[in-house]
Amino acid sequence: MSISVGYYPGCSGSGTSVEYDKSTRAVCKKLGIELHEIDDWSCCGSTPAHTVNHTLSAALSARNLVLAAKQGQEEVVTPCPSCLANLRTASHKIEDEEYRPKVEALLDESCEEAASVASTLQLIIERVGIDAIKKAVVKPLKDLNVACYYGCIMNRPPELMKFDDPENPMAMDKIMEACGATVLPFPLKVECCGAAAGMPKKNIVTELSGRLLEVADSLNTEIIVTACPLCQMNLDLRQGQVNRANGKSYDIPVVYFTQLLGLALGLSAEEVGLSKLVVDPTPRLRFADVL
Amino acid sequence: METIPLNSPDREFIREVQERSGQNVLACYQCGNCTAGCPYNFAYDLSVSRVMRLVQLGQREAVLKSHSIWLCATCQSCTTRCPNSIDVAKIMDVLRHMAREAGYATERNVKAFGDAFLESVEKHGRVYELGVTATYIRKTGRFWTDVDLAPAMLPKNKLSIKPHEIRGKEHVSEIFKRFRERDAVKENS
Amino acid sequence: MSGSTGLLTEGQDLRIVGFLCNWCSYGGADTAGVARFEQPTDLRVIRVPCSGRIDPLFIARALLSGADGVLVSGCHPRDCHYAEGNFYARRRFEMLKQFLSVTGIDPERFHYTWVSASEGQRWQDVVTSFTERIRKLGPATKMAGGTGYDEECLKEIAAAVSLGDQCPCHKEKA
Amino acid sequence: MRIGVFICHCGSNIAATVDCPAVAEQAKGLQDVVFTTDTMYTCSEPGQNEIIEAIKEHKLDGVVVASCSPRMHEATFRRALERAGLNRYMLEMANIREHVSWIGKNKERNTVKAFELVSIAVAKLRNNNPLYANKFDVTKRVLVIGGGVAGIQAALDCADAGYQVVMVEREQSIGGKMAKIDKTFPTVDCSSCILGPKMVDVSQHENITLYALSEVEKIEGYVGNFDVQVRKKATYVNWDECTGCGACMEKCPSKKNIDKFNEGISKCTSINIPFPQAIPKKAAINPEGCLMLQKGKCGVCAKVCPTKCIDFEQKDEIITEKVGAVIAATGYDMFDHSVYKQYGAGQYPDVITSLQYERLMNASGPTGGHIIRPSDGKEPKKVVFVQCVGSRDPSVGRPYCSGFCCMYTAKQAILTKDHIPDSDSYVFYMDIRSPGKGYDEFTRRAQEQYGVQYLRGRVSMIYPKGDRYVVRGSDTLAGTQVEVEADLVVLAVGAESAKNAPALAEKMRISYDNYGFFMEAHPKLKPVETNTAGVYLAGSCVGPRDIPTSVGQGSAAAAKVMTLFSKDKLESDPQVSSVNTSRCIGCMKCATTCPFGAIKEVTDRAGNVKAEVIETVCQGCGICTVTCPQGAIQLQHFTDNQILAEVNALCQAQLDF
Ligand SMILES: Cc1cc2nc3c(=O)[nH]c(=O)nc-3n(C[C@H](O)[C@H](O)[C@H](O)COP(=O)(O)OP(=O)(O)OC[C@H]3O[C@@H](n4cnc5c(N)ncnc54)[C@H](O)[C@@H]3O)c2cc1C
Ligand SMILES: Cc1cc2nc3c(=O)[nH]c(=O)nc-3n(C[C@H](O)[C@H](O)[C@H](O)COP(=O)(O)OP(=O)(O)OC[C@H]3O[C@@H](n4cnc5c(N)ncnc54)[C@H](O)[C@@H]3O)c2cc1C
Ligand code: SF4
Ligand code: SF4
Ligand code: SF4
Ligand code: SF4
Ligand code: SF4
Ligand code: SF4
Ligand code: SF4
Ligand code: SF4
Repeated sequence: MSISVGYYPGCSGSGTSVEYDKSTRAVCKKLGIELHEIDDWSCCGSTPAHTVNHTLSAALSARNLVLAAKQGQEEVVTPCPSCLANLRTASHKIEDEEYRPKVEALLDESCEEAASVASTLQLIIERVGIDAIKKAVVKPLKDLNVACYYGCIMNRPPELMKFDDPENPMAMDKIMEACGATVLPFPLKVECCGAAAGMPKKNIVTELSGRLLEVADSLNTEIIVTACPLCQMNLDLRQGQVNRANGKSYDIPVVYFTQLLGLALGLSAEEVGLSKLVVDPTPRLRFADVL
Repeated sequence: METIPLNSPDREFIREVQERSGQNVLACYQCGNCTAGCPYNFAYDLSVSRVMRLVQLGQREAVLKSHSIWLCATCQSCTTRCPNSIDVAKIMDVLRHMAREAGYATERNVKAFGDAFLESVEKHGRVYELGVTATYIRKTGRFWTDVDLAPAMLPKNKLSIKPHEIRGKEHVSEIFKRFRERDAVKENS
Repeated sequence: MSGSTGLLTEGQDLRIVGFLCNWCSYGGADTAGVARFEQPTDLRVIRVPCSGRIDPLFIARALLSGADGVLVSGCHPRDCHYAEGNFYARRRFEMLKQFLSVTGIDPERFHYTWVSASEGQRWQDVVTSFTERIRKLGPATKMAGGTGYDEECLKEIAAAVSLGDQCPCHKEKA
Repeated sequence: MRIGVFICHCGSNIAATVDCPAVAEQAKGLQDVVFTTDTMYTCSEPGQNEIIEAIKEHKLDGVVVASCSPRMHEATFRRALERAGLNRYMLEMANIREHVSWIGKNKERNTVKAFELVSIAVAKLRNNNPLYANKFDVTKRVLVIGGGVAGIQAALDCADAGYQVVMVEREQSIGGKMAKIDKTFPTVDCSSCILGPKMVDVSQHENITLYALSEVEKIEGYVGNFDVQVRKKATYVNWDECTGCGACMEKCPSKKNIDKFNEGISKCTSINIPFPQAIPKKAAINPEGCLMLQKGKCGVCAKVCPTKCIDFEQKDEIITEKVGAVIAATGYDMFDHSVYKQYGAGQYPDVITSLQYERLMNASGPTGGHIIRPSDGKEPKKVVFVQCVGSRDPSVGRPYCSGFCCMYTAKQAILTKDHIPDSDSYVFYMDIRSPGKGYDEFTRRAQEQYGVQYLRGRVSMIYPKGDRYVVRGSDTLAGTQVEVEADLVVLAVGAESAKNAPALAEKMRISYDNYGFFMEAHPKLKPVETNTAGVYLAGSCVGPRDIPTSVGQGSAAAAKVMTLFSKDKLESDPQVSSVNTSRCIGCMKCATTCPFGAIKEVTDRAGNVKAEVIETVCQGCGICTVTCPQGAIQLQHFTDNQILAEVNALCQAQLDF
């Protein structure tokens, strides 16, 4: 089986979430997915763009979808839910005959040919499939209690994302199960972590991420599994800040699903960028005999 | 508390919100579900269902100067759970656009962060995180509140020191330029 | 003029025929009357028990006999007094629309809709806008010789349309 | 033909904007019209007498009245014709009030229009024929479908009036939801104390035949003469012999069956009597759980049964019954709340439905009336009620209000305090809907006397935290978000139409709404009648109804049946279709389109297939008439010729130039 798609890493992939990018590429390779990075891609505009103007946001995102199409890719995947939301919205808007000209006016080129977009998570679960993953696992994540945290926009709004259940998504749960992990019923799967409020409004992050850590801890979660660079950063990088603000001392590693999946598929710690994480997961992984 | 005068509700405001968001705000029956699920509610001055109500009542000023519309993170909780399938998050977004256009910036830092981010994109084609931070500090006069993160981040090479310039950065910056021109036209007309 | 009456001295009403089901739309028209919702005077109503009783032949015949427009109204889907008469009606009317142009009649002269007994306001809107539409189209051009249509051809069309229920394309939709 | 035309002034209602004398004058020129006049109030006594006298004096054999809507006075004038010795169907009306004088101010145009309406009426009348009603016998037995409180009431009333009743209940026992609930609002009296005796009456009434665990398979025929097929499902127990002793239940080794009567909060044996007060109190085997029926080994019940009534070979049985009327009282079902994933409904053990909570509170329920948490058996101290779950929520396809959940929630909150005095209750509501007698006082009492904390807002999510549940909602009156940590959450799940209600409606040939609830003939004036003669409705099969309304409707439906049965013969409406056998080619297309199954296939003497209309079943819609390729089947009083005559009268004028 060989799957070939365009790839949009997103800005954080070369910054705060290098390990997500790295592990995503490694896992895809392992699963027979060819990722073709869109040449000269630009920022999707992220949250700031759509909070300023929807057409501007659509144009910034659409540039990449048009580029991808020019480079012969009909479909683009991205690991980042925030990029996904922007690219999806743009793709939706340029399908609308009435809206498209507005985007084209900003972009100064035609958007008629544009790639469609999905998340790498969706690609893996729908096109590779759980059975294939199960077969490919060489190092099962036995005795590892994980909580899967999807973040607020991976599946919402459902009309736009059209993927998994908006209230109780299961894609990562299923992948982790296929990898042999014990998946805890994490009730706050889609609650917001504080997202981009980190810099301007730190108290929001410490409050919201604090709740997530508290509930994860109450379930005796050993590792939190995420699919979103912002979630990961808020929970991992800022875990100390969150702890200080809430008077707690949680010490829960927060990893990307591609990192754990990669390990289960036999990739090395180095290949999935484990060392980039702030809360070190290696003791637990060693204990569980994964490393 | 102030008395809201209902003799002359700002119908133009209601119409504009409806048109720009594509949502029927009159469908809101004030169940409060959006407020109930809003993770940012604790930081809001107006709960999101009250924002909806004030829009229904045509209270432009009260809505556009609220802090809530800046703090909303578009997490989609309200949209996903509204019994009347109103895209509330989109309405919040549209209100923020209208607030910007009308010159409100009740949450200066949020606005500054957004602006810094977009400036960076405009300049380099991609976000340059350190650059955003620097601009943000310059705009707000606030020293990086996240200095405590540096010891964790720097050794892991997570913040790149150099911006990622793309070849097509002109193309990107032109998008911004055209956007501003188009906007200027709109303001004049 | 109106040769038959001689009562009207100035201006001419258009000739718009309405077929209304007894239970819903006729009641709706009554409700509009009771509420004194003013309407153009061009429409004359023929009462039938159910929109399912309206043979496309009646409509074709009216239009070919010089009616400027035909307005049909029944109970809202699912609201039919006879359970499903309006579903039959809808299929037949859709078929009829396709056939009308074959006979040289502008299908715009025919309109069907649903109005319930309580919807007086809606009835007023329906009558007003349909009359407007016919006014724009103008009076129908009279068929040559008064009965310039082939009665046989008409029957064939009507039969095909009435049997819409058995026609395969409708089975699919059902 | 000799036709008389009467133009009504209706005081000034018509005359103000229609020149009535001119219309009358002009009508003289219409074919067959021999007499015309205009009168002040045609429907008044002198007005009617004028018609009668004119009929006699001018030997009229048809009358056109141009006045108000026929929906208003057609019956009046038909009676007047009959008094003058004419057939009532020799009347036509022109609606020159609602359709002319009241909607246009231009007198000239109105006058033309009024005249044209008169000429249409005359054209039709020239094609009218006298029609005569047939008389037919009535079978004075009634079928009641559904044995909830509404059906029980209807059955008892009919039976007490001396009529035979056949009751068909889908479940093993009658009683419906009311048998499951604990106490009833607003009086908080014990549900089974007031329902129990009625259920016993049903079982003991000599006029009532009860088929439980049965469903209606087929209904054919028409008012006064329905043929009904009932499927009696196999119970594997010979009910004639079973004494309800329960010995079998004690010994049955298969104990893991979902207890439907207890809404799944407990388990039961494969052979089971659902509850002690069940009517009929007979055991039945659930074939899915029974070891004997599944694996061929066990048979313990057969061994212990003192009356030897177990019969593993039993099969479904079809029974036919003849009845003259049908009362549908199939009630409602509960909305499937598991679509609310954000409430963890169906996932978290201590987030339960209101009906499950009734079973928990009920002294004869699985916990003996002790309110405990399903997860750990502990007594909850904080109970949160969430209203409008699956009601008033367009996003889950349930925009309507379920009507009784506000009230039962208040009741449950009050009872919670009674059961657990040191508990706190919270109710999340959108509005409190309590319009019945003493109802609002009741919900106020919950708040004022019992201290139930009412919070106005919906709940967005429920999630477990430790061994409690965080309920995050809003209080829109306080204007913000609120959170309660609960031990138990009760969802006031809305009502939806009974399972398969649409299929049953189709069997009865009645309409149902978008949600599967049955449709009344008129929502205000015929609330227990349907569009099909002889079929009546009672209780919450029409829409969510509380017990008092359901009972009231049960009696109302019974009264309608008694009215029907008070006559020995019924008169059919002659405005039905009839087949011209010489034209009919027997294609039976008419029969396939008739929504009422009113057309049957017959063979004539020469052996040719022909259609025949069962006059009593035909409702007079005319769908068949349009379908028939031969024009062979014609709806009387609305034949092709009659309607075409109207069309021609209207259009011919123009062609005359
Ligand atoms: C939790 C809860 C608490 C309530 N508390 C109160 C209260 O305190 N006071 C009050 O006034 N109301 C209360 N109600 C409302 C009450 O349940 C209804 O008003 C009442 O049950 C309606 O009676 P019914 O006979 O119309 O329907 P049901 O009780 O639903 O009875 C219908 C019967 O028809 C049977 N049936 C269905 N389909 C078929 C079929 N196709 N063939 C044969 N049989 C069929 C069913 O099995 C059932 O036995 C409560 C409701 C709930 C959910
Ligand atoms: C403003 C308003 C608007 C409404 N709109 C609606 C609506 O849109 N839809 C709806 O469903 N309901 C509506 N209602 C409610 C509706 O009026 C009642 O449901 C309905 O009238 C009740 O009918 P009734 O026969 O029980 O009582 P009533 O209409 O009150 O009739 C009682 C009759 O008994 C007579 N009477 C009283 N005492 C005696 C006596 N001692 N001896 C002899 N005769 C006596 C009275 O004179 C009267 O004629 C409305 C009510 C109001 C006030
Ligand atoms: S959830 Fe929807 S209906 Fe409810 S208050 Fe919010 S916007 Fe209004
Ligand atoms: S989208 Fe905004 S308003 Fe809606 S729930 Fe999320 S943060 Fe609150
Ligand atoms: S018959 Fe009708 S129009 Fe004439 S007086 Fe009576 S109510 Fe009025
Ligand atoms: S089946 Fe036999 S043992 Fe069981 S209740 Fe009936 S009589 Fe008793
Ligand atoms: S035969 Fe079936 S019902 Fe009887 S005791 Fe055994 S398992 Fe129970
Ligand atoms: S009765 Fe009350 S709880 Fe039930 S749907 Fe209506 S408003 Fe909601
Ligand atoms: S459709 Fe006409 S021809 Fe055919 S069976 Fe019926 S009545 Fe006879
Ligand atoms: S008119 Fe025809 S279609 Fe209608 S009920 Fe009678 S027989 Fe059936």
